[in-house]
Amino acid sequence: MNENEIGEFRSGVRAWLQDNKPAAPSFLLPETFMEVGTDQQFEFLRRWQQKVYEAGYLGMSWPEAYGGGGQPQIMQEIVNQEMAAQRVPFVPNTIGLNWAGPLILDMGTEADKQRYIKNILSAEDIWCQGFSEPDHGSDLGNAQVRAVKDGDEYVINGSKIWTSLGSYAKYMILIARTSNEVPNKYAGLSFFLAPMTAHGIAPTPIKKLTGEYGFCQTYFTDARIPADCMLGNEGEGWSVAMKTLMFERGAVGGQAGGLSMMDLNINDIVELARRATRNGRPAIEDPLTRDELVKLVLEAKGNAVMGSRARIPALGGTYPTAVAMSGKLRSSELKRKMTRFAVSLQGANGARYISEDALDGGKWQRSYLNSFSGTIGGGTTQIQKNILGERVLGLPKS
Amino acid sequence: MNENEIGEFRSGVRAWLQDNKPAAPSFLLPETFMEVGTDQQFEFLRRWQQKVYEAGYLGMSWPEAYGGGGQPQIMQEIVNQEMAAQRVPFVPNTIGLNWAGPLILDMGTEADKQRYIKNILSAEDIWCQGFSEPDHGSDLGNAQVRAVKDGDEYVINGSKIWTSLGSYAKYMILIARTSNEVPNKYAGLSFFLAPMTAHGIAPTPIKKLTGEYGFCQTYFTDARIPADCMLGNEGEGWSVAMKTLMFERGAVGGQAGGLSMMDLNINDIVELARRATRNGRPAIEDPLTRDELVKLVLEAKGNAVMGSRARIPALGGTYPTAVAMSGKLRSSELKRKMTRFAVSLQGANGARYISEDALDGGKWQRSYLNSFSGTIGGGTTQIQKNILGERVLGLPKS
Amino acid sequence: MIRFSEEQAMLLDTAREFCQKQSPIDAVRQVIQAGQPLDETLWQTMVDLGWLGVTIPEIYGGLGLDLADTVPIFEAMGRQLLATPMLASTLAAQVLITNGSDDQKNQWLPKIAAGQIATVALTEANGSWDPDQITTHLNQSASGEMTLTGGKVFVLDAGVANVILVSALQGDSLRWCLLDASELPDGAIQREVVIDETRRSYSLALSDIPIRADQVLPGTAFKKIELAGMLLITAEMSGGLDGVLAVIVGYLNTRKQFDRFIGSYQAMKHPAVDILMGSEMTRSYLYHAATVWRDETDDGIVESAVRMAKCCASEQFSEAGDRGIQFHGGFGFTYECDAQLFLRRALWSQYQFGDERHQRQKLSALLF
Amino acid sequence: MIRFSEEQAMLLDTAREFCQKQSPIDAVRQVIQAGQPLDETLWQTMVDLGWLGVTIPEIYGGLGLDLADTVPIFEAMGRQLLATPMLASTLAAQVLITNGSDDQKNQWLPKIAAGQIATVALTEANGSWDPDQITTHLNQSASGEMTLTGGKVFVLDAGVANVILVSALQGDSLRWCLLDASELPDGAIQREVVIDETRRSYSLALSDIPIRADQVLPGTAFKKIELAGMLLITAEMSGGLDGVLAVIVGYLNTRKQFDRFIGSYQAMKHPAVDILMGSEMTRSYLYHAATVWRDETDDGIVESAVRMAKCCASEQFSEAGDRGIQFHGGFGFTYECDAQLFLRRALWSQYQFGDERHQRQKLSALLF
Repeated sequence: MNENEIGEFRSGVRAWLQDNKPAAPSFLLPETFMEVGTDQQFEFLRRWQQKVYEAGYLGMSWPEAYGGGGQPQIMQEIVNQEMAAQRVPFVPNTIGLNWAGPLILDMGTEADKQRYIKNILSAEDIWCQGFSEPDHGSDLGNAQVRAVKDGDEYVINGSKIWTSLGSYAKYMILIARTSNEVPNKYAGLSFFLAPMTAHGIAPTPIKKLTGEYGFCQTYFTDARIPADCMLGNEGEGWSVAMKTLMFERGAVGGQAGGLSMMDLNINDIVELARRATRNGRPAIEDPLTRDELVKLVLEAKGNAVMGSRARIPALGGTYPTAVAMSGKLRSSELKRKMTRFAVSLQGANGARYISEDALDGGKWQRSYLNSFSGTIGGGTTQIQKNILGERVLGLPKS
Repeated sequence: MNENEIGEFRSGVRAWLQDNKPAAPSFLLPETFMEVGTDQQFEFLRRWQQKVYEAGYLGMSWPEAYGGGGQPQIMQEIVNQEMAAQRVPFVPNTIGLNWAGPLILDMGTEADKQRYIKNILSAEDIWCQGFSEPDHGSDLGNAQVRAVKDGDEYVINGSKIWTSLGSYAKYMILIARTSNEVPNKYAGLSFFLAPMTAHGIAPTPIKKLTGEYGFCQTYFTDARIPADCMLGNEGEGWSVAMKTLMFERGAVGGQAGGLSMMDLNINDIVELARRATRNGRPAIEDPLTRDELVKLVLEAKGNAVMGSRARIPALGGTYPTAVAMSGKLRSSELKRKMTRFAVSLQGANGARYISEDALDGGKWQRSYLNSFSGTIGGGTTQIQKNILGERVLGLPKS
Repeated sequence: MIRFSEEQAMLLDTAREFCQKQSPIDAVRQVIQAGQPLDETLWQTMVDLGWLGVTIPEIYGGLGLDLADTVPIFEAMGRQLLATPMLASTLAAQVLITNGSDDQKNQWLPKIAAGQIATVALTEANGSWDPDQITTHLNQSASGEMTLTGGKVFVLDAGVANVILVSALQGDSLRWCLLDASELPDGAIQREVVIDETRRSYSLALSDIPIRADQVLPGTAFKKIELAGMLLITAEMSGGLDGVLAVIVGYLNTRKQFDRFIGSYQAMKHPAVDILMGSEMTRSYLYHAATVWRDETDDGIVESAVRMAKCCASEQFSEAGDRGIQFHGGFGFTYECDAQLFLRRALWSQYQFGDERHQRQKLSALLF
Repeated sequence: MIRFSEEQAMLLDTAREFCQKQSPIDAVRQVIQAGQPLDETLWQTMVDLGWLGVTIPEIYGGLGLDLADTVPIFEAMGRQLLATPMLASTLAAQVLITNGSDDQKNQWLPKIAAGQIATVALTEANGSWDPDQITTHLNQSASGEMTLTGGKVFVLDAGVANVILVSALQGDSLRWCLLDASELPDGAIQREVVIDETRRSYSLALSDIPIRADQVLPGTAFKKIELAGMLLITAEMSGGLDGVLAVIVGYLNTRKQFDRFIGSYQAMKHPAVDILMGSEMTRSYLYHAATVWRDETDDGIVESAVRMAKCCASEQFSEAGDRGIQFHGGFGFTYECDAQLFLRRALWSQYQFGDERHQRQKLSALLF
């Protein structure tokens, strides 16, 4: 596409979004797919995804044969940019669009592609992820859910935790242990595209500290799934999962596009500081609040410039992996600080919670409580610091 | 003494101090006996101690027979209070006055008392302390300096570190290992009143990060000291040392009195904030500096009220030892923060160092660097936190 | 200097025992789930203990002690997350004691001591409780009839209160208006959603409410009431800090990771010590403020002491709650983890009568 | 956005190699002990490398690059604690380049590129360098003769400088006065004691110094020079942070306590990671500021970027130096421990052109 075509396309997208962006509902929307806690929220977001897909703005670079757009990737990127700029809601089938879909397109059979891809895009089939387990946190290699082959089925037992959208999902990407008779724990794992409808699979919602639901613990009790649900061969589960994680990080590309969360950036906080009042006066006029705001801007801007510098190999410095490996730590801690500060900007009204009376419906209080999913999930901040100390600075293990 | 007598005595002390307090010298005085780094500083302080002693204001409650005043302890306390209030210099023979002296009075022989006590008071004989060793930090029980009996002498080998006033001292209170053939490491230790004049004892000044001297490493090379220097019996060194440490903490009483350091309190910092300028304007007028000052006042005041509450058993709470056991941690970290902040109050002039051009002669910069002796010596802040976590909160060992 | 009276020591022991028994953490969760505006049985027990009358003069049926003497009770309640109308009633009684006429005292103080519920309405929708930011006005018509118009938020336990003391401006002068709850129009009192689920908080819509002269009190004690609120909430927070620390220490001593108790890791142990220090300091500031409240006549010194305590408590309790969630890992992210109860309590308390930044700003002017 | 030119990349490599070779830590200590105002051999080598002419236009014998292109050189020097008059000369050259007349440039820039030492005198005894706080005045007598009176402090390398550019007020207008050092009276220049022992800092007493018209420059570039100073000192600090982190990591990996390397304790490991993050952020802000300096025309954006970098560096470097001492335990308290060299450097740098509080205050006005 040339500059003109791009510009024209962008204008079209922008106009469509302006016309079709859904009005803010009467209830508070979740900010990520992990936070979808009510049918009302889910249906709202599913309808939005359908609408976006029907307009041709999702899976634009995926093959037409399976329901994609067959267009250049850059068009999807433009759509994503415009969606972010206009802060439209996210599309909820995140696991399908960003993890399962790219994986199936990459290594699924023709039948898999025919069966799954279009319905991922249209949000007809919601997908969830079964990686973490209650007793092993994020230690994926140590997964203990068992899958025992019995004829042309696998029998699954055990439980997975933090299954987002578990109650709505039709399929799960599942890591399970198919063998213990192998040289190392990784070789015993296999990867499945498991139907959640199978008898014996029970996703049970977990109530979060926010008071909402949004995750499940999924119990498997002699659940039987067809053997051809397996993706890759038996024992290849670890490497398939690693590929999935690469898709998650966007390192490989191939995602269907669309937003997967409502971005929170420092400008939102600055803007909030102008709107919110502390003891009756605009928060931003209080010198000490202002200074806290400056500190947060410095941290946010600092993260941004770190990302920018990391893209210049000549400026790698003594610890060239430091920036990339600390990204999750820095962004999750910043989010916790920003949302916590956002509550403080409201003075006495900071004590409110999700309700009409609260500023922005109580979004900030909820965001602060939800922010711990970032500082805890995927390896806590404390574990991240161990990893950085050991793998980047070369310090001995704790 | 009745109220009137006390009042009269206090007035007399106050008047004497006003008349006799030495004028500030042209050089910067040290703030504790551990910081005495030059002959000039030492002589100035020794003369001050002599003067105080000759006026009858030191060792007031020690027996007259050995050079003390034979007076009630309360008189010494009044003197100490007035000295602190008028911020007169400290008396440098701290180890003699607060550790060795009380110990000798408590368990020394008549000959010991005759020989040592008066000269401790008059600063004729300076004392130092030989507890810490280079490789064992403050782990006193693990002391490795050897004392082997040979006739009526002990032969000492090894080295001690952080010997304050080592180059000026005539005597050292010394912990050394007299036996390895004992059931536990503590039983192998003995306690000596060692003459520093013995051949083979070489105190070597250590240059501190401040650029000054003020500590020695003391080397013992086949140094022979008379066997009757031992205080207590062979193998009782640990318990004698523990008694010494109790004197240090003032738990037992019996110290000769006088100041052992120039106290730094938060009011000094507030006062400095009024005098010092940042970029040409009084530091205290800058809102952010003011707020930092408020934070420090809160921490200092918080330490004070903690001490006050700890004296009320009914308010002990869930962790009744927490306040007492954290005193060193809190006060040393506060001192580090206060002195560091004091430097920042001076803006560009914060970059100066000991010299006439610097505010207060560069005292604050030097104090900040010296403050690490508190956060490192006697168990670092990090070790203190381990101890508090394990002994107060009951957490498992690290 | 901290002084601790025998009355306080006695109250501390009784209150600790009572609250531990009445409000184990399961009971707190049950209370939240039940959603009742008042646990009447519990309330009657507290009334029977005489707690509602501690600060009420003896001639009105109370014990005639100082407000500072109730600090141990509030601390014990805070330790167990026990939220009852005692905070509201005690503050309202203070208003009557300091600004009420003899008639008003006669009419209400004995009832409050006997368990009728009273509350104060200070904060306005913009989050301010400062007299110079108030938009609730006591208006007088040409014929001399008075009406009260405006609105209040964060009125504790208004849903079960018999009497509500509302701060309002009459011209430039601050007044308290004493409203009999039964005379308010339907719908004037609405439950609010606050982050601390143990609290019963209400908004109050005031539209031309007729006010008789005998319902008006001078507002001269306003600052004293503001400080009293800070003192009592700080007492609750001090207890809460002790409570959340117990939750944290309990977890660090039982949960294992990589075959070690997580409390053995310095990344947990040292912050736990920091929380301990924060808790010890808060408690010390609290009893210092209580001492000064009772013994000191210089208003500036009292204000400083109370603000320091509120400042310290706000910062330390909210930080302890935050760390409490984090240190529980995945479990900390669930509603089931008790740390969230304390974090929510901490956040509510932090923003009542000003958080640590607010207090530091005020202290800056008071200190130098 | 950060852009990094090939010139910068080349300079970075050369400078790192040069500084590592010229200034191992032992050499730094020798320089301190020797107390010489200048290491002439080293200086000549740097001149030969062309470093003094990097920013000087080609027509005056330099390379004509942007000031931002010298950032890698200053970073490399900071890494090795190499203090030479290059900072002073580079800043002085900037004054001449931006405010000098053709004659003044012709006279001095080629000499500076060739190694004659120049410096700037900005700060006054009260610690201010702000034009509105300056008390050094350029006075004009009735007969039109001009004299300069006042005093400056923290004038780097004045003891070996050939030319000194002094900021002064003529009436209300800011000027630079160009002083030939050889024409100053004896004793006008006095060495100062500063906490960073690698620095050669001087005071300048100015009492009725006669000034010719051709010694006066307009002071319009003052803010640009202030920011240039911040940028170059930030570059040194960024290098210094890398240096002190290396000292810390080295110790944590070799020192044992209770039979474990102390780096295995989270109380050491996690703060070391914090220092790493501070170092990475400082370096990123530095090159961001350098990019903006070169590419951006909006003065406000340039000022923000430079102040952010100086703010971050001041806070992180001084904290890293402080922790560096602490983590060395008893050894950290000795002069022998290299951490003190970095802490002293950090303190000096922190207070030049404003510490983090100063910068945050300025940024507050720039950002919102």
